[in-house]
Amino acid sequence: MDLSSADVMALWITLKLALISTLALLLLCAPLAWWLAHTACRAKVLVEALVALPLVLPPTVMGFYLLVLLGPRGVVGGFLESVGIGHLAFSFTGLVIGSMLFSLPFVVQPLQNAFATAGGRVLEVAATLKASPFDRFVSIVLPLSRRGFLTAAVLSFAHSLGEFGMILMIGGNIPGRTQVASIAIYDHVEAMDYAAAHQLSIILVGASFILLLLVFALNRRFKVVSVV
Amino acid sequence: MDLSSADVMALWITLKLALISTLALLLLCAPLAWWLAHTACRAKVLVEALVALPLVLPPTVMGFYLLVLLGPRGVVGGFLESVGIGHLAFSFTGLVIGSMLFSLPFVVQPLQNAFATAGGRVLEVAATLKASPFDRFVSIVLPLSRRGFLTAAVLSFAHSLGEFGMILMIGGNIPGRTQVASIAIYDHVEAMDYAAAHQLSIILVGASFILLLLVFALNRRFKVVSVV
Amino acid sequence: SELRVAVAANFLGTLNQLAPLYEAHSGQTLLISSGSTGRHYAQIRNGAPFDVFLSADVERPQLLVDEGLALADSRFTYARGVLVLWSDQQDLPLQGGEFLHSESLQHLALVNPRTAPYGAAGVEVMQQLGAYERLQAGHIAQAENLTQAMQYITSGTAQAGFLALSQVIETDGSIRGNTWLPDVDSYASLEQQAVVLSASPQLEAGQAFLYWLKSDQARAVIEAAGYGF
Amino acid sequence: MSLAMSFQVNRAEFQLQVSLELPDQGVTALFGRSGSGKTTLLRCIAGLEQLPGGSLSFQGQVWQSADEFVPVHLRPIGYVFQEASLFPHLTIEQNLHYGFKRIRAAERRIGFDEVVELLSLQDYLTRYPDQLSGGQRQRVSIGRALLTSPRLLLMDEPMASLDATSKQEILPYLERLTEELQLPIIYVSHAVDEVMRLADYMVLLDQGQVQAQGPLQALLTDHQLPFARSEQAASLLKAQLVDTDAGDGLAGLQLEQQPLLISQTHLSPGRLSPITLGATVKVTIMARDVVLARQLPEAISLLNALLVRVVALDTDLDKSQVLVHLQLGEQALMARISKRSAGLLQLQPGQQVYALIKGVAVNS
Amino acid sequence: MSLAMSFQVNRAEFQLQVSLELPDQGVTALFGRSGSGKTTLLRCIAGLEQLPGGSLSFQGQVWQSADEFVPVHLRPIGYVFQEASLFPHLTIEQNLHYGFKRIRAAERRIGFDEVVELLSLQDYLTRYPDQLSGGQRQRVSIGRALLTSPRLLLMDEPMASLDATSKQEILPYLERLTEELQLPIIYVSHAVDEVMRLADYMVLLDQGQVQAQGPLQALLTDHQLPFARSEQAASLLKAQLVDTDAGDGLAGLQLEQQPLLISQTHLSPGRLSPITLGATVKVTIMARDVVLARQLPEAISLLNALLVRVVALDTDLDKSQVLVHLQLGEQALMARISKRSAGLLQLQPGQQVYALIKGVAVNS
Ligand SMILES: Nc1ncnc2c1ncn2[C@@H]1O[C@H](COP(=O)(O)OP(=O)(O)OP(=O)(O)O)[C@@H](O)[C@H]1O
Ligand SMILES: Nc1ncnc2c1ncn2[C@@H]1O[C@H](COP(=O)(O)OP(=O)(O)OP(=O)(O)O)[C@@H](O)[C@H]1O
Ligand code: MOO
Ligand SMILES: [Mg+2]
Ligand SMILES: [Mg+2]
Repeated sequence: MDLSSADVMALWITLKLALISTLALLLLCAPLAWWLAHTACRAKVLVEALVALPLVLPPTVMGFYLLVLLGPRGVVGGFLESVGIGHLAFSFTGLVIGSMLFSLPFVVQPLQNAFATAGGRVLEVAATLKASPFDRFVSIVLPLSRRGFLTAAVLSFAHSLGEFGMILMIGGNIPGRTQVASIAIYDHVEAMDYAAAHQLSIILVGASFILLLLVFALNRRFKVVSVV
Repeated sequence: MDLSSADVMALWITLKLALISTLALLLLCAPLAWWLAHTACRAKVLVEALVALPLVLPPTVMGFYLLVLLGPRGVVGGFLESVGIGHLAFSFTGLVIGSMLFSLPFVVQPLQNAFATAGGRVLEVAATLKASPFDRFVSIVLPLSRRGFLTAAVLSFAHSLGEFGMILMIGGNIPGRTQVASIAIYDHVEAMDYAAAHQLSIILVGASFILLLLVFALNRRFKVVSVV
Repeated sequence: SELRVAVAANFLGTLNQLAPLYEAHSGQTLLISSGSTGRHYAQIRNGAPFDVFLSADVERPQLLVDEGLALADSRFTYARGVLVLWSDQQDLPLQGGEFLHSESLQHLALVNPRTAPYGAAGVEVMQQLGAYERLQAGHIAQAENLTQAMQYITSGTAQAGFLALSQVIETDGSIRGNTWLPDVDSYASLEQQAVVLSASPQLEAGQAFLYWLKSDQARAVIEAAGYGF
Repeated sequence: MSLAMSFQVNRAEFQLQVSLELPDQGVTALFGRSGSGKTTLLRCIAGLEQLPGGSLSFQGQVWQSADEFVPVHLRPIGYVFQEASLFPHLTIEQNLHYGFKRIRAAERRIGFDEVVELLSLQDYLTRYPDQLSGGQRQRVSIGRALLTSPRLLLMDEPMASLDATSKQEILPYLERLTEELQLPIIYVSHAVDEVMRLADYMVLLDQGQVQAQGPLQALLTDHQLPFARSEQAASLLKAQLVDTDAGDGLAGLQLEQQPLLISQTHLSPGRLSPITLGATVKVTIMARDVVLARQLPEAISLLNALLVRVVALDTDLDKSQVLVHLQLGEQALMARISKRSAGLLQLQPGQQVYALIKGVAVNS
Repeated sequence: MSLAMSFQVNRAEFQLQVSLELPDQGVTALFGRSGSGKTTLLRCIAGLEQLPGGSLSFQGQVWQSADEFVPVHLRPIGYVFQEASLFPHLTIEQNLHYGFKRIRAAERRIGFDEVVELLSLQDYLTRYPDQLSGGQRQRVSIGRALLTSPRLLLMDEPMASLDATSKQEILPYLERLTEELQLPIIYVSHAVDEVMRLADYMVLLDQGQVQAQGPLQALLTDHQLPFARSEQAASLLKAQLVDTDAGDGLAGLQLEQQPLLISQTHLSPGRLSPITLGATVKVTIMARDVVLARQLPEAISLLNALLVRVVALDTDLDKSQVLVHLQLGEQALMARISKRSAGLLQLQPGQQVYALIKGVAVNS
């Protein structure tokens, strides 16, 4: 195998992007999902619908709107530029934001479902056993929601690997900076270098498959639990 | 609003595609998810990893491989052609298959999670109350898995609306037949007809938002249940 | 130092051949971002960090110049595309566009004429042959770019399609498959223009690269790749 | 005898190995310490544990054998689980209806309204399970099982969280069901009084093995078994009803040719029709309620005095007590008295003594 | 008296309205029919129902008032839930450890190994909750609550699915805890014998209202309340230990200047140190175990005879029975005898009679 250094770089950026955005999403969405799972607030329905919306538009179009927003002339990008941080388009940070926005529903929904069933009596028991709310979340809710987190992580991670429409738009396909593996494959195909495209595809799919296998196999070793 | 007739047609095809593939996925994946949720078979891990794979490759690349497979020269398409059914590329059926494949993980994983928690004691109780296995599934598992089905349906539906990379490849973007709204919007953006792009985006997003709102609001009216 | 080049997808393969030559010539490496011209245009308007833009058409570079985003005097035609009707099935009667009237034509691959000049050119040719009316009703598979159009054909799903000569020409100059080259005057010129972007911090380097593209060394490569001027 | 079974269950640190033939009528009590395998056995009978090597037939029908296994939902059983396990997504009414509507109308032998009323569930029908108290949930789960009109009822500690009054309302109904519908019940309970009241037959499990089985009467008085040795020791006797109204709210029985007075209210609680004259009545006499005397005392509030013969003295119960096995005609009676009294009375096997029993201590 | 509370809970068809001051030592029994609000009250005390208008203070500390609410996890309580509710994802050992490790070592007054041994959980430590029997799960949940070394223990029918032997092992331990650690317990139970054995104080709930409250002794003999009228009616008396070994495994008590013999094994089951001479002993005498006689019978297996005075006769219990209220020095004793006997004995208020009690019927 003789991967070009650009391809290696692209794989590395892809991995970094998928890991960072998945972790950030899990952290950020857990409180949101918890709120959605337990609130009686009427606005909940609105938020639930909003969360699913990023999926509805074609990625490139979503990417286009994001680009307009995060770029130097956009509301967000312009503001950041004016305070000296710099706009977010064509940067890795911009990629992470785009990727997170796009994977939002894959994380919020499974977590919300898991939290909805992991609550109840056992949480009350834990409180009587001196566990503070945060402690309860960590010691009871998290382990009982393991499958939800797994699903959220797998969907978000895999989607971050494969998605390229939006990333292409706000990242700009800059080798070494924002060119991810999916775009590199696409480029090889465009350049009719099918051999390179197949090779990179196989590496991406193969590595993902092994990673997923490991994750699911590890999950199997945990106790399958249903709250009786 | 003066949508072109092509756009109206595209919206209609999009809706049909999303509905049909979501329904078909829910029906087909329920048994698979059930098996995954309850089997002790070691191959389970393999299947779980495989199910997540369609997400890993860029949609256009996946679409290309699928096109090769389902087209007249492909193994599947060729076989279907030889038995007189005709190959599947550039047909609505092909779109449905592609869309389903691509949304597979969004349906299997939430259902599997729901089934894993909806089983247990209550199913045994139902059996002693004369419910056959199928009856138990319908009267106990389905209602207790409602949230899982909702998530599966919402993610799959929304994703079918927005995805276009794969659909383009295996559908051929034939106006009136396989041209969906997401491709139409993309075309407007590429053609710099931003007004038309905005209009169609707003319609797609607005309609989806209202639909999602309705779905979530309806869901709220059900009893929230955790198996105590 | 690196020169950041945004290039139309159809020219990516050619540019990949040119890059090492230019590096040898100037010591400068090219950082190549390929993609659709429409997308590049949108990105450049929103702050994309490119120095040079090799477009697939005349319109976008002109627009960028008009908007002050590109240097007016840098704009020039670096290549002129050649349209082919192509199939990998040798037995199809492509010559003279005969096959376009055939009842056995199920699907014809074409890039989206609204967004891609090759698509518009293909439509022109079909109209002149009086075949467009019939084909438009469900026989045209629209790809978003030339590569996808070719994939439609190579997968056997579309029997033939309008492509760029650059896609089917071999390195030795021979043409792969079954080809018909419509008269270049029968469709609007497929000029592809390049500009230096005004936001670039290295305007001279950009201009130097575009200047090099006009050199015989570069032109030989571009011509061998199936483009005219 | 036609509930025949043989099961073997192997768990990490527990083996159930049971081979039994149980009567297919009346109530069979399943007794045993926590963890002895009672629930496991019930699950086997219900078909919830599908394990090789087991066999089960009920009234001539094979439910499980080497090559047959009738699935749970096709067995005409009712099962009251140890935890109420109501369907959380259904209202109480829907929970109760769940099994009821899955039975053909022609096969319904137990009416919906009847069950609802008996279990006092009228007020909760529209609620969801999480809006009920523990005891209320348990009542629903009893009702739900009954409403499938089963031909065999399996009950796993069905009354554990019910108060005495609720029990007093439900137990007679169960008694009536066994009798009127010929519905056999296998009943797991830790409450000896419940078992003594309801059961005709008993199986004693210990660490997954059948330690003893037989008619309740025989097991309760068997001094190899823990019952006779416990403070709850009791004798079960059969007597004939000879006088439905002997005055003062009493009824007269004839027990082995000797008169026995019991309270009329104990005679037929919950029964639809009163017991007719001459019928056989089951009488439970707790060993600790029997006082022994060498001669008939006078002016004492002990209504019944039965002349009995001492059979044996069990002295190794406890430092201070003895269990005296007595013969009353053909039947056996036990008295649990202090060692001191036994000494004072100089009790000897073969000796004739009076067994004094408080009228109120007689249970039927 | 320093567990003071006042709560009001409004549910669809149920109101709890309670204002109580309970002792902060010993065992307080919470008694009442299914659905009377026992669990709801315990939840209020634990802080699991956060409702306006309530107030609660324990040993001078305010846990709930108009402007204060100590959250559940900061209250030094232990709560045994009506359903075992173990953490399904933790092993038994981890379940037990859950609360234990959240307590500072210096505050641990109850040891891990001690609890494991007492509840016989050694063999299950590595198992998961779904691999235990119902009774085993309940024992774990008792242990889990104890291991937080609470200063107030709330127990909701903790023994409902335990067999008599297990109960006999656990009850004395609870008794010991209340005494040695000064740990007050609020104990919900339907089992009268458990309550009589454990409780010092009793609250009787009826449809969300306190129907009665007071020392157990007073409530058990109050003929306005259902206890005295039930078959479980019992009197609670205080006596002094005067002879730890009176021969034949008996111990001698002095009850209002009269001798009373009880079995030594009843004297201090489970207590670490035997009761010392002269100590006060709590004695439960069930009304149905008391026989009345006008003169002392001879050659009879009734060990104890107490001279008592008839106070009143309750005749409206039942067609055939009467409850005789007796005075024994300063204390009250009840006898449940047949109407027939009462007539034969011509019992009258003021009359002196002998209350004959079987030695074995005395519980301490
Ligand atoms: N969420 C709820 N909504 C409406 N009513 C409820 C709810 N929870 C409990 N109740 C009612 O409140 C009353 C008191 O319930 P509680 O659980 O306190 O009873 P309990 O005395 O513990 O009974 P048990 O002995 O059966 O456990 C019951 O009548 C019950 O039906
Ligand atoms: N899944 C399991 N894995 C291993 N051991 C188990 C499992 N389920 C039950 N056991 C063990 O099997 C034995 C019998 O359990 P079972 O539930 O039949 O007891 P039981 O007699 O019903 O007790 P209880 O009166 O406490 O309900 C127990 O010792 C228990 O620990
Ligand atoms: O969903 Mo995409 O735009 O085909 O990556
Ligand atoms: Mg059990
Ligand atoms: Mg309760």
